[in-house]
Amino acid sequence: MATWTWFHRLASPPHVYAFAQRWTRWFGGFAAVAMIVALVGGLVLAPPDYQQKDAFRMVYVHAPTAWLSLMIYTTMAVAAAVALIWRMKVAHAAAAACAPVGAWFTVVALGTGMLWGKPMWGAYWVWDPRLTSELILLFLYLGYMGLRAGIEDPSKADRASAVLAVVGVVNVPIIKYSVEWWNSLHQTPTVMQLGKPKMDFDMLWPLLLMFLAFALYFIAVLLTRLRAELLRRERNASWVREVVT
Amino acid sequence: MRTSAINAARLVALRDLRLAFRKPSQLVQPLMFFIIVATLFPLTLTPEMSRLRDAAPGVLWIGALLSSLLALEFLFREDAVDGTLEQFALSGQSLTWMLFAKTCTHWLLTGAPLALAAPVAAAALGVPADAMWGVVASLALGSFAMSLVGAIGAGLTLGARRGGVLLSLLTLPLTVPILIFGADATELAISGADFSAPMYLLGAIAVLGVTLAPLAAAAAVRIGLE
Amino acid sequence: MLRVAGLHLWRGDRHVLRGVSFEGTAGQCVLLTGRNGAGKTSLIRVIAGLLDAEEGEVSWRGAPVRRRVHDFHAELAYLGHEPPLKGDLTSRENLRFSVGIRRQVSGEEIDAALSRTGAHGFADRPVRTLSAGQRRRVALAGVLLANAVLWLLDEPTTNLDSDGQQLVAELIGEQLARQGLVVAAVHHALEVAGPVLKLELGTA
Amino acid sequence: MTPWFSTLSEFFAMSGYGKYVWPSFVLGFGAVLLNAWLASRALAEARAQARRRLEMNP
Repeated sequence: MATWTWFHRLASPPHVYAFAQRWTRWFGGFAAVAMIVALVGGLVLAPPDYQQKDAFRMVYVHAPTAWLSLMIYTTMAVAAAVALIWRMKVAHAAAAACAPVGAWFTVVALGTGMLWGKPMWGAYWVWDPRLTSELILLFLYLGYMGLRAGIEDPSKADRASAVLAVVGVVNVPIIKYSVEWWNSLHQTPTVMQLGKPKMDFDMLWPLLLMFLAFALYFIAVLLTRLRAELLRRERNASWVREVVT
Repeated sequence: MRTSAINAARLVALRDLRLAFRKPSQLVQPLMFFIIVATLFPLTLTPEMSRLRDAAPGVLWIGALLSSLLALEFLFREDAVDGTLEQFALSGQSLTWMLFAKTCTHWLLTGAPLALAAPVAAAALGVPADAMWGVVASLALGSFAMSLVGAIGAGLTLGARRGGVLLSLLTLPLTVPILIFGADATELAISGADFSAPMYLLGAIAVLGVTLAPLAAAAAVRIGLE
Repeated sequence: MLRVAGLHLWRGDRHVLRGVSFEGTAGQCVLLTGRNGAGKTSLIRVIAGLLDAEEGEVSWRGAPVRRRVHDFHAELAYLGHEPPLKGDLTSRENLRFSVGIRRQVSGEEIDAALSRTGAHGFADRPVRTLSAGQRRRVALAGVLLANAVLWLLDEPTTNLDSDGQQLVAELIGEQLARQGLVVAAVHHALEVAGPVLKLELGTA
Repeated sequence: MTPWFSTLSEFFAMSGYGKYVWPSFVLGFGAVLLNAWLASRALAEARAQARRRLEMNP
């Protein structure tokens, strides 16, 4: 059936490799341009927040990385589910490619969150629900990567970690809710507010552009890592000979 | 005549019960561990009962979590080594049901005794006698949910080297909601308040665990058997 | 009855099964031979559904196994390298549980099977006190009790004395006479009464 | 579209929050560059490895 050909192509490593090879530079290029424009917009053009002054500018790095860390986990879990259901090797490779990037950006979201927290709360670490959830997300990534590293047989490691990713993504909303509940019981409401309820357009557009830039950037990195994974996994296949010589 | 799924699950549970009573040391050890951890806390914290009482929910729940992780390592490992799990997988019965039966039995043998022994540890931490019912109930429900989540981890680490540490690494973040609601229920019980709200949430997690965890555990065990 | 078509299996970089195909009919014994590492165990595990092959298909009674795996397993008895027995239970208890999860089984049936495999003398001793050969006899009783059409046996004569090896050959012969199908991986020659298909692995 | 800051030193000071703002941007975009580099290195290594394999058994 014609409508299914794209799906079959998605399952074919040489096709995906060629696709990634063709498109990585486009995604990467647009991501770089968007990132620079958004940086200028956020750091130079946007007015400071009336409460937080220029400290609010950290939103342009903290929010996109925090969002990305969660988005990568979701992408990983979706890839894992697809891989499990349709026994698709490319999807396993994609899930494997997601994990290290996601873990890195979770660390960055935590780090920028702490740097933002110091001037706002007076301490680097406060048991704020968002920071706490982010920390647990980091543990989820570490568990995933630990399982992958702990199983020698690559095909077993693929499928076991895929099950874990799916279980983890079911758990993420529950963790988020429970942490918020826990926080509301134990903590006085946080003083951190993101500017006025309605953000100024001058503040908003660099943020939205930054989200877009990070999404494009992630796609570019994912495609590159995916190519590396495919080469390693398909080393005995004949198409590898053509693409590396 | 082919055995029904329920009867197969019942037999799995009966076999595990019989095996456990032939080798009781494996049952007693996690329980001892829990009691010792809980009673060592005053030595590191303070002998002052009022301050210990504040720390009691945390101590009890961390102790229960660690001891249940300790026990979970043995949930599937022996059966994987001696070929019992292969036998389950090839029995023509639903592996999900049989693993669910195993997990429930495991809880009956580790989690339930732990909840029943908790008043001893709780009393040592200055928890008043009126609160014991809440302590037992919250730990019983919470340890059941932990067993279900842990069964997934135990299945996933079957194929791994040094599965024990890995099992903790995988399972701990997944148990965060159980820990939060459970410790909250215990805390409310100790302070004499109504602890039904966190218990409902804990129950909701257990129900979700009952429906999803055995499926995931069965998928994990199948992968581990290869 | 059992059709294996074009199985390919890789373990890492090793191409273990290279297009294995054969067909087994009722009343036939398929003997898998080949040196160590030729893929005998892997093939048996692929047929049983414990291992997924990258390519190829296993069909039972004309339908792919994957589609109705529970029904296939209900007609299958599998005996791997290690007899699946619990050391702390007696032979009788072991069989009552392991056969019980498949079908309803009476004590008399278990006694008869244990007698047939020469394991009656130690039926009530904990399995951990038995020798490897004695365990193998208990496990063979388990295979008998499964009432399965298809037997998958991986080195069934391991640890058995010459009497025991004779017993395995007889049991297989009886299974063939019942119009069953046996697929067995063997190291040593096994004299089976009945039609035998020999399949040497690792030569292709 | 006018810059908010009138002098460069004002820009670096970030109304006194410079010591938090700048490290967080360095951390964030450092990780962006690092991950891009790590990914391209992984690809280069995988390609080199595949090429070596092909040379060994053509």
